[in-house]
Amino acid sequence: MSTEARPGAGTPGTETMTVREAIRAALREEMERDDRVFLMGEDVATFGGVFDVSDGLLDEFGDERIRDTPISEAGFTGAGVGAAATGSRPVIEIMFSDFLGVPMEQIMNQMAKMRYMFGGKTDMPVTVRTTEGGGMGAASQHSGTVHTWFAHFPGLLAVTPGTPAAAKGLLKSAIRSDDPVFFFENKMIYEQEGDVPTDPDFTIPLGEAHVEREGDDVTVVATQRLVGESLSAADELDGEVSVEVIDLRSLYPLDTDTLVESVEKTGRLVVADESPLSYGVHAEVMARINDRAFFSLDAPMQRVGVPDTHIPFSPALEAEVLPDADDVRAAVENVT
Amino acid sequence: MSTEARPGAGTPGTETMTVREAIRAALREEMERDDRVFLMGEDVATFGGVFDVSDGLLDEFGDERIRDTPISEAGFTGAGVGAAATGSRPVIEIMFSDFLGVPMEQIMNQMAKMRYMFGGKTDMPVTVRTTEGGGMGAASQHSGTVHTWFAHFPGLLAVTPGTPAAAKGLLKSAIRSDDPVFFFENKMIYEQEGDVPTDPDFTIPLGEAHVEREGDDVTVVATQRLVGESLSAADELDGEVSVEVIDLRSLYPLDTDTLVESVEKTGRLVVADESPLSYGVHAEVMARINDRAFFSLDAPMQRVGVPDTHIPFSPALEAEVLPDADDVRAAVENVT
Amino acid sequence: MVTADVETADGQTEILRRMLTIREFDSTAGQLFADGEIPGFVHLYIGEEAVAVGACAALDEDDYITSTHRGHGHCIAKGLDPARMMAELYGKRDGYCNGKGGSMHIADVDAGMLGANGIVGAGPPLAAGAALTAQLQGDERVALSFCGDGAVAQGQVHEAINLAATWDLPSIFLVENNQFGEGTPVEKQHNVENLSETAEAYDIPGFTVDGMDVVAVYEAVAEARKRAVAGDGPTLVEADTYRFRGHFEGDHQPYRDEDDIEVWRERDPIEAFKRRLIDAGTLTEDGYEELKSEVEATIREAVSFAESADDPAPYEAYDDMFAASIPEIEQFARKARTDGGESR
Amino acid sequence: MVTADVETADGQTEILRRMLTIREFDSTAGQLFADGEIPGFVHLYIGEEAVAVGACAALDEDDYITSTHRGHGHCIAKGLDPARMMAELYGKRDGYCNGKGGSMHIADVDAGMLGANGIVGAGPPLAAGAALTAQLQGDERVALSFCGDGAVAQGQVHEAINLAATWDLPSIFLVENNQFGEGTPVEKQHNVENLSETAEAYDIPGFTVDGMDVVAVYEAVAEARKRAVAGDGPTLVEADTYRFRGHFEGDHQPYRDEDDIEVWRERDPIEAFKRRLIDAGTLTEDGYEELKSEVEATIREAVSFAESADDPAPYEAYDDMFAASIPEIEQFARKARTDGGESR
Ligand SMILES: Cc1ncc(C[n+]2csc(CCOP(=O)(O)OP(=O)(O)O)c2C)c(N)n1
Ligand SMILES: Cc1ncc(C[n+]2csc(CCOP(=O)(O)OP(=O)(O)O)c2C)c(N)n1
Ligand SMILES: [Mg+2]
Ligand SMILES: [Mg+2]
Repeated sequence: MSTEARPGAGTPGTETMTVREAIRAALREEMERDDRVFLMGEDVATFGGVFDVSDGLLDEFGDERIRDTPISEAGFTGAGVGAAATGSRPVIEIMFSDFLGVPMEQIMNQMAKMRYMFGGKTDMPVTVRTTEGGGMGAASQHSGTVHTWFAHFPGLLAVTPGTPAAAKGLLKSAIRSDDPVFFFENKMIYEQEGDVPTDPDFTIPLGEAHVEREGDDVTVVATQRLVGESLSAADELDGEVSVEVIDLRSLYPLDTDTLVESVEKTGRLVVADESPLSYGVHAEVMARINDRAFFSLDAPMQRVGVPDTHIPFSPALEAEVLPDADDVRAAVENVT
Repeated sequence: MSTEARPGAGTPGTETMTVREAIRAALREEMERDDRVFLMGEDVATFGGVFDVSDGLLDEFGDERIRDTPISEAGFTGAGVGAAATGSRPVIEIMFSDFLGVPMEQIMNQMAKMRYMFGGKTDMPVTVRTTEGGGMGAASQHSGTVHTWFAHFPGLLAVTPGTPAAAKGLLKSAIRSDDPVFFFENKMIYEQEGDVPTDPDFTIPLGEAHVEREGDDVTVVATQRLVGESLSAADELDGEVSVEVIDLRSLYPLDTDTLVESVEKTGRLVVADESPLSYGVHAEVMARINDRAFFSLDAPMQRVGVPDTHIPFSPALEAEVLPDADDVRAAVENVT
Repeated sequence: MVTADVETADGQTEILRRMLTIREFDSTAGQLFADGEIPGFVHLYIGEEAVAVGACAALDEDDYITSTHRGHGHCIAKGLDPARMMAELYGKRDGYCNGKGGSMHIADVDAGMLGANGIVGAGPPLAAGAALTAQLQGDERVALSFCGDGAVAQGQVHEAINLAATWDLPSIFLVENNQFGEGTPVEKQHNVENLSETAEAYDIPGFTVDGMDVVAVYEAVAEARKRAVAGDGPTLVEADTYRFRGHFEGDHQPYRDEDDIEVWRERDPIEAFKRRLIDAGTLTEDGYEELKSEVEATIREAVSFAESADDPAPYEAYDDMFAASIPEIEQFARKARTDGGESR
Repeated sequence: MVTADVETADGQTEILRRMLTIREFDSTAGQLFADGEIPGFVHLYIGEEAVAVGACAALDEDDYITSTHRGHGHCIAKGLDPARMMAELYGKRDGYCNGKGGSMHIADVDAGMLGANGIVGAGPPLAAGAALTAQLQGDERVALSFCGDGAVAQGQVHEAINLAATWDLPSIFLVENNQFGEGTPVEKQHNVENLSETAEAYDIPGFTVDGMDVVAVYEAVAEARKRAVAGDGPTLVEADTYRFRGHFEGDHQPYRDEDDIEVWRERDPIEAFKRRLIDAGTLTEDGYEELKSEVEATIREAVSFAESADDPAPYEAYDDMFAASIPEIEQFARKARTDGGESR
């Protein structure tokens, strides 16, 4: 049990925790379980991470396994790859996903390709944690949502949890995986609470979407912050339209089966994700439905995302480009 | 007229040239036209570029404007951004697109964002040329097709010519543009010949697709090498199926109008692009058709690309994962 | 020509004024942030004023600088208007970036200020590029890049300096060693005693100067500028300094305590320069107080300018993505212009 | 324990054998490439044999190395089997990477060879990571990273050395200065006289040694290894050498002429070491010829092994993307397995 435990709201074997606490609990449990696991990144130790995610872990695990790095994302990400190829199981924190440009070479040509190029002669058990999303006035270089890149690039797995349970279960799976997994944390939902299983063997398989709310008329497939926004939109529409909300959870592999099953029922699809719209996650979800449920579709599929801009600083502008429950609702109304 | 000029095959005001020659001619003409234009990259000068694209330009323009750089893609790409912000018009060569991971930070956070973050207070007239594609046994770190990343990322324009004329016209537009443009050269078509207008004012607008062959039954939207492969497939199918082949040319902005018009006629779409399939260019083209021509579609849209692997070295394996005319043909047959 | 000559009385006053302006601007910004008036992140320059001011005073007005996330000091030192800076911090339309950038992206390209920058280490390559433009155009401009001690660990800083050294670009790399990168002390980021030793890897001159002494910084940069203009390439100047505030406002600073800061407060760069001028008889206590009042008034006006300025309209979010008109963005802009925006 | 002791007769023979094996392997590979037997790119190590062999001889068998695009020499020096290497160059299933990697990606992780690498500068961070594993596990392994003179301009090389220096990682950075990066001479890539001066930026020991002298390289690496194992952190060793062939096979070399090469051919590392052993009475001309014949036979066998090995089946293209089974890929693998593959 995490130190922040509160009894779960009614569900036995769970406790209520925030997304932040869920991530911290996953890190703690996996580090306790396997001493090859370590965390490294900028200010993850003494500072506890700029979003306090790893706060306290330095005291529990010491500075060999909770490591502050120089500001060298390419260097320490590459070191993570080299460490993973030689038997360690690093968790790398990249403070903001916008900084992923710095270590991109190591990610695309080493981390993602090493197993394949070597004909399978190495595992690559590395997890990359990073933060995404706008909403706190952090401006264009600290607010991006770049996960489509990592979903697209061969050789990487990518997950985007929308709830505390998903955050904990997916991070534990990521750390146990022998493949590189990108774990994208939306920074606006760290405080969001939910019930999370306490069993240290609880994990969520990579590649499974989850129906958060059942409905009959429209399927909304959402990620991260937009899972909660979509649930709010569904609540608002309750009585008028019956909305099924799915937390996509994994971008790659993508759980096409669950999506197809839902669209076969509803005949309508909205995809809500904070990526820029063009060439974003939305299009791939739509393409999968086109491939497997084309004849079930009753209307054009809809997408909700950032309209191909960067995230501007001013709150007046930021609110304009960031998708929220109203946008999901408008999209649902568009197809019904 | 370029030094390699041969009279155009029948079309007045054109000459026959290869894609390589077309690119070289565009560079030469734009450097002659505007002395703020310069080319920099690894071994572009003395060596003439590893694919000989800039061969001879050092002698014509001197080593200030045709500049060999140290092996520092982040450094010289960043220098290109700084130079562009201060009145120069750099053309940057990144030898293989797989190396774009090295300067990615400068691309995503500086080149792409500077104009926006600064409230429009600077132009960003920089062109990035790079090579893509498998087919020469260059293995996974020298064969990738990564253009979807740049089509997706806000603030960048991206083009993928499939013919010599498109190569010349688009590169000239890219260099004249005040926005950053990525120019993706498929390395297997450098020797491909075609007729190219000689008029130094000939350009092709960024954001226009081009119907290379008209047809009634199926629309094939293709890029780069797959334009030629799709034309071959269309030839083979002639008599059986009437195939319209479109060279997409620009990934961003995307010429949705031309695509919609075609699909409204044919009711069927195949997208052929050498990107890995999941979250690739294909999905966005399909999404645009879903948005604007959903009710014209008679069958699920099809995609032809690389099946989510890296490009393996062995010719036996490489042929398996690389899409070609046969794959386009199979996809066309799938929907007819 | 230098923008403020440390040898003349006018220059000295100007230098003092700039340092005071930074101090006052940032103290005010810190307060406003605490009050919830300013969104996002704010990184203050308090304690480090001598670095930006000493460096920019020794530059020509036409020279370029690149800055960092901690950019307010560089902006003011380069002559930017505190009112438009403050308006930018407020996210207002009259800010330097029309509200799109905020504290971390204030820029004035025409004034040679190529932007604060949220990416640690991104400035040096940009400065190399500005210097390349100068070299290609054959003019006498120089580009100076500010970066932190932490940034020196970044690969792109290395690449930029190597490029500049190899091409003899008219450039200056100024490392502001304020002893920390966020909460990590410089010794945990580097193995060298002085970061100026880095210069050895490029065979360029490298100096460590007292970054609490505005004259020392000025002189080092003036020398470096001479070399740059003469075609002798870049210089690396490390300025030893200290930040008196947290990394960003709101930082609870588990990595140091008050006593550590106190030691450096005693070397306050403004106090030191004021003392020096008073001792030399160039400044009186009264003169100083007057200057301080002027500066306070300037910043008060900056705040009222910022407060009363307009927020940008939602549809302005779609401006400035590209020089060209792009249909993908135009469709949203059109909609926002007609329906007033916010929900699409 | 060193893998070949330069002080003993056996060790000397082994060192000579490895250098000859590299020479013969690469001469043969060059010929086979010209004959169209080998696809893709081939970068030969001819002329530089003393660097890889001297370095790897001084390492323990369990130590790690990372390599470059010019990796054949490193592989052979680290004890890899020329037959499986050649099979990999041919793209055959029995190659080290089952035909997936080719010349630029030969690896044998179990043998501590963490891969040739097509990305200039990518090896040093990987070596830092292998050294980090060794440090965390408290064993006595060391990681040595080979990289070229050109690679020293890459940011990630800087980041890796800085990281290793700051964390005292048991690592060695060996810069093979063969005077060129592709067609660009080292002076156009760097401003320093010797690349070992780079070490100053990290306050680690840096040496330039004669890379045509296998003993000099051996001794420098043996010293560096001692420091690494003692917890004293990394060493930078620059080995001055020269490549006798083009950058890659097919390079028409507009950037130099035969005379330039001739000067260095006179310092042929194999000739030099042979001379030394003969002069010391440890080797006879006959003994040398015998060794050479053995090596030639080894490479002839390697070629026949490669020629007669099987091509991978098309469906094998879908193996090894992930440890887990991924539906996106499985669907294609299934299809290729049933229809024999190639056209999907
Ligand atoms: C590439 C990148 N990595 C990490 C960060 C997060 N970050 C912002 S400021 C900072 C510390 C910078 O230290 P230094 O360069 O010494 O500048 P200082 O804050 O001390 O002025 C870090 C790690 C960033 N903005 N960009
Ligand atoms: C990141 C990256 N940039 C460019 C290249 C293209 N390239 C391959 S080898 C080479 C020259 C490398 O020079 P050096 O490091 O001295 O090694 P050498 O070839 O001399 O052994 C270049 C530029 C590459 N493979 N990777
Ligand atoms: Mg600092
Ligand atoms: Mg070299």
